[in-house]
Amino acid sequence: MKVHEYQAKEIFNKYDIPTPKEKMCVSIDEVIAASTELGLPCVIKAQVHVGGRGKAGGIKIAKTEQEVNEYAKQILGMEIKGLPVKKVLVSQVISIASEAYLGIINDRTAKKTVMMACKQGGVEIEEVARKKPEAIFKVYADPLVGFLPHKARQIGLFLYDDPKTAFACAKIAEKLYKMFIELDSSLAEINPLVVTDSGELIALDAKINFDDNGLYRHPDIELLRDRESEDVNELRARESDLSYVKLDGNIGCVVNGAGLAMATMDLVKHFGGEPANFLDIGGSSSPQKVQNALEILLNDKNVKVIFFNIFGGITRCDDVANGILVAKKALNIKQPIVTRLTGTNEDKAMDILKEAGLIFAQGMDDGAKKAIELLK
Amino acid sequence: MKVHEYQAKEIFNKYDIPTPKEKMCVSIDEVIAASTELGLPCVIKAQVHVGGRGKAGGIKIAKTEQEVNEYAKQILGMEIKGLPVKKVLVSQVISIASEAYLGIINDRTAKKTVMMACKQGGVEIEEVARKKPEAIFKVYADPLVGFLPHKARQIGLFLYDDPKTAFACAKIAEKLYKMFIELDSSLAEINPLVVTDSGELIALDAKINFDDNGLYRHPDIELLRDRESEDVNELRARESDLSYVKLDGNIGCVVNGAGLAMATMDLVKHFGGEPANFLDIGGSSSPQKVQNALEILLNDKNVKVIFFNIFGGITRCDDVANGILVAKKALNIKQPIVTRLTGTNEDKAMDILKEAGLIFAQGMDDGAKKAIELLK
Amino acid sequence: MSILINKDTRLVVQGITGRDGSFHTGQMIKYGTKVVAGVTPGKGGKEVEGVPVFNTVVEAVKKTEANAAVIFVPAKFATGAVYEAIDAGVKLVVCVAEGLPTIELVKITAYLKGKDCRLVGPNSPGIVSAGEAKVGILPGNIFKKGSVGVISRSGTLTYEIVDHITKTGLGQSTCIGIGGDPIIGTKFIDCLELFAKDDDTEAVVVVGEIGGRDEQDTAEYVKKYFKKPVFGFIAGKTAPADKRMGHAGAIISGTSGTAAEKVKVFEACGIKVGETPADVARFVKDKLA
Amino acid sequence: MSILINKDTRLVVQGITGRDGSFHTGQMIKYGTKVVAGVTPGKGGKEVEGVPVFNTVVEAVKKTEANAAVIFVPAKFATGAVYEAIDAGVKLVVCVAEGLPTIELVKITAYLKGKDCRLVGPNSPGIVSAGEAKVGILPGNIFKKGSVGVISRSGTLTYEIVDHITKTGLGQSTCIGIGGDPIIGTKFIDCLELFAKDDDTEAVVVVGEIGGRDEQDTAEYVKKYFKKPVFGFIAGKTAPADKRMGHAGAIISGTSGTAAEKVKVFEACGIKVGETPADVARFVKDKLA
Repeated sequence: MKVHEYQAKEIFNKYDIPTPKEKMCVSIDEVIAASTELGLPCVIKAQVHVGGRGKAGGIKIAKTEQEVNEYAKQILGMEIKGLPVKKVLVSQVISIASEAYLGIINDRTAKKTVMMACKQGGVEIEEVARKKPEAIFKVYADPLVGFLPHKARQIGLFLYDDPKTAFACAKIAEKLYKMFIELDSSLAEINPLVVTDSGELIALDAKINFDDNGLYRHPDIELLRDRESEDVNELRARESDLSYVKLDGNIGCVVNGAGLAMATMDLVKHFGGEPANFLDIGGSSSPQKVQNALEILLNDKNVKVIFFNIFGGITRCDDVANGILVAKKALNIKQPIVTRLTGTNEDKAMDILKEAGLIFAQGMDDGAKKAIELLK
Repeated sequence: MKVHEYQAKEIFNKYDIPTPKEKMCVSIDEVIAASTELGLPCVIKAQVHVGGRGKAGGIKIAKTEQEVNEYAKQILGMEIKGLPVKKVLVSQVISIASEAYLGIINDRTAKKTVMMACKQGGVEIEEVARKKPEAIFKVYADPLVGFLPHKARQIGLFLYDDPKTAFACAKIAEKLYKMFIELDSSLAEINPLVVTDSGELIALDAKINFDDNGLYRHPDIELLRDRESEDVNELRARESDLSYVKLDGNIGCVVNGAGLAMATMDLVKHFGGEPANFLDIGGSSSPQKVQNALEILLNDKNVKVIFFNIFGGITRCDDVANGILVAKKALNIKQPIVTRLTGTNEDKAMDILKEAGLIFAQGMDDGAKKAIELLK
Repeated sequence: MSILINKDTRLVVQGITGRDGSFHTGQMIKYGTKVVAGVTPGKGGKEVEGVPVFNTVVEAVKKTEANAAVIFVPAKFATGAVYEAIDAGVKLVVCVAEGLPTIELVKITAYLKGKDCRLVGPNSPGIVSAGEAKVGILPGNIFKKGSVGVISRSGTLTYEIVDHITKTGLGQSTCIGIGGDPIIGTKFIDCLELFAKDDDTEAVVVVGEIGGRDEQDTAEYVKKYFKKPVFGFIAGKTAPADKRMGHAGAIISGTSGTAAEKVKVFEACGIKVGETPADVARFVKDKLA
Repeated sequence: MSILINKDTRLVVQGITGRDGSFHTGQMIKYGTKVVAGVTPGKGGKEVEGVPVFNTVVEAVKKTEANAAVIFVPAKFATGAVYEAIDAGVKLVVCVAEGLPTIELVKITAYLKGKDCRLVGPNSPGIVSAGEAKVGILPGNIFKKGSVGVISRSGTLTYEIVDHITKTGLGQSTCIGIGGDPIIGTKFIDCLELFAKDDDTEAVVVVGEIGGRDEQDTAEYVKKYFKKPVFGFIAGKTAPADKRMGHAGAIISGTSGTAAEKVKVFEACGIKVGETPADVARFVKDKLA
């Protein structure tokens, strides 16, 4: 789960990590008031859950009242990669002496929590990791003892020659780790971490993502979810215990299991079609779940054909078949449905569906091909 | 550091471990008011930092108002092992179906935190450990993962056959561990842990001691110290960074180092004398520290001879000598002083002391013997 | 032969009285697995599918000499169940349960260090040693005793590929669903090390997906150390960046972890990658025929 | 020969710029110890007694090949200093610092498991291998190269006994102050295991005190496994129950941990116990003469 920059900064502040003076605003009037309070020049930053907002014109420095007005109007209401900007963060301008990167994740390969530091700030860390890995200093934490002070000092001394700044940075690194662990974070990042002209360390930008599997322990974090800024169908899917990601094609895919769902999309593409989505209906699917899945799928007006690819294990094919029957009627589905149902209770499923006017496939290759054929 | 039962129970309650309804009282009037509120019969328990208060008459059950009055008067103001009772705990009477023991310490041998359970409650656990070790069920915690739920369940199932009670006990065991760790406890004990007639688990008595080395992390715990109920000299010693324990003899011992201080007491005894105290002036001793030590020592009116046994390492003998000189004058010390000073700067010390009218010893055997001789 | 589990595996099912636990206990017994005990705290003394239920895994192990555990408990209790199995001394823990916070896997990994115990999963569909035993939820009927080892981060995609292999006339030695979480107990390479020593396994199919760089590490390992033929499949070629595709581990961050990169490294290390599940089965068949 | 430290020990002093750290650095160098580095965060680049100071132990070890560390830092930072030394890869950490919370020792113990590193202390006066090297605060002048090993929970009491031994004309191989805390890194038995293999050590003196049951365990170990003569001293015969006698570990709880019981077990296991420090030295002299 992602939260906005302004929310991340509130969390960072709770952990005593310094950030610039800022105000989150939802209207032009609020932006003007904030800029008056914080003083000019000020920075206006779009709050959206996608990267690259700077390039998209979502970050502007306003030097005059007029510019404040102008940029606020521009940014509030713009769309970045399809997501409307409903909130902006107005921030004091910091005079920067140097910029660095400080971030923390759980390393999948080492199976440990790792803190990463880089002397360049504002970089895309994955990009650096790929092109110039030696520029990243990594320190692993041990879960028994946490992120020890001497490791934090090593981070600080890597980034800064001056011991005072280095140890101030070490304190921030310790707090960042504490926050990361206590909140079941999956990524916490200060990018850039800046030294101001007056020698203070400050998190100019702050990012924190949360491990979805850990959210049940943090109901307060769950409350931060900005439902308005999420794709409505992905939101509904999650609420129905489904996993859905929209794509740009026209063949709607309904699959049980994430790996098979991906493979199904790939197969559609392989045979020349365009998948409209990733949709995993999960393990033990009830007819109701199938119906919810179809409802979400059909909110995408691009979907011209529906392709069911079910390999029954825990999932019972007859449950899926019943779901299709009910949904087809209830939702008045006009699009052709190609079904490939194999595994647990596949015979029962065929009995249920034989009069339903569906197209049956033998195997997923056949199903994908038939779905593509129907579009011609 | 020890706290009173009523303080321990407040801490237990913070960790959601159930205790009986109780009131701490410092006067007879308060006891009467408390007994009215809690109902009769009620238990009146002396709050002192020594064991065996039951045997000493410090715990009484009052069945009538008259008895409340009578027992309150009796217990408030009595002395138990030399300590005056200034506080009592008035408690509702619990109808007990069964009693058990639950305790937790850091095991010195295993170097791990260990939870101990025993089906008999109200026992002296060290006594059971010695006489019937198989009656104690021990479960070790791992510091990486804490006291895991399944270990807590094992404890519960050892104590109780009924799963409901067993798992309620497991919850208490988990809380007890959490409290123990978070507060740097050195002993946390529920003795007895009782099942009431209505099937509830309740900590009838609660005890928690704290690791002195951990107190710096818990200023709130330090505030619980009942200075009134501590020996005034031990208290003053601690404040002067000295370590003092009063004994019943008449030879006052001033030593650097805990082991040597004990060995000095033992030696005095070995040669037929009676040590008046344990007193460790510690490593780097200043003249002031020596003076503080002598002040504390002389508050004990039994002290007839003073025996300095110093093996200088970090401790400089000349520092000690200067302290003796100043103190002798300032405190107008009449008692003879036997000094054995060896090690760092012993020659300088001898120069300082040669005119001071002290008795010099060659080695600690000689010193102890001379001190004893002076009493004859 | 086979790896990880066989006819002698003595299984304890944690969460045996739950809906999934009891159903799959029946399925595992049907496949021939020696399910010797079940555990649900508070349900000790009962029976499920003829299997005795205990309150603790320690007790179950003591009474039945179970040497492997499979976990079917809700996410909230799954971490605790893993530790309980480890502490009880079983040699293999298969965690079918999903939804464990990643940081708990960091801790479990540290806890396992130096202990003679292997964790498979979490979020694992289980393991099947064809004709010997099955632990978990994989459907038994698609397997056939044979010489192909299968390792997969996925569930149903594994069925698909296994099914294709079986339909070519080949069979499987052992198939392991290692789980789709970012941090898992047993990785591709761990399984390959075991397959290397298993005489019955003549070829291995590695079913990967987007996210992380396990496939890359695996490919390099295969190139350096693994002597038997390996075939690959990578799911998620059409997956967009920065979106979690169901599995917690299936997410492309930045430029790393894409299917394209994984396929490239597989091919560079001599692992032939199938475009479709059917392809993979055909490649194996061609090689072993 | 000797145990734990010798002429080749390359020592880093943590907290070298502090009052105690700098003073004892001088003393250790004077004794002949190879003090190769000091560490105080933020003081990197300075020198103390001619020894270069670094900001981190890792850096100190990298630059000077130090293989042992001694810790002179305030209690609040001592736990962190221990971990820093362990992580830097030294083989021996002598923690002279005192006041570490007991639970931190539980954690440190777990952390050391499986690592090639030994902790002595906390609250240790240090180690002297007579004529070779000294690490810590023991006064060097009382030692003489010889064949008696000394292990003690105490500080100054150790000096007293060592002094007596030296005055009999004998000398010491290595003397270890293991520290007076309830949980310590290296115990009597650990030292005995090393003395067993040290040809230069002909007899060992064990200086115990009230509290815990390490002396009892040690006595049983000596009886079963240790071939060289062992002599004992137990401090605290006159100590009252339930009172902490200075050392955090020196407290008699209930009936266990009394000096009387320890003396009894020592004697029962063939360890002759001196009534006075002078006695112990005499016993050793009589045996080795």
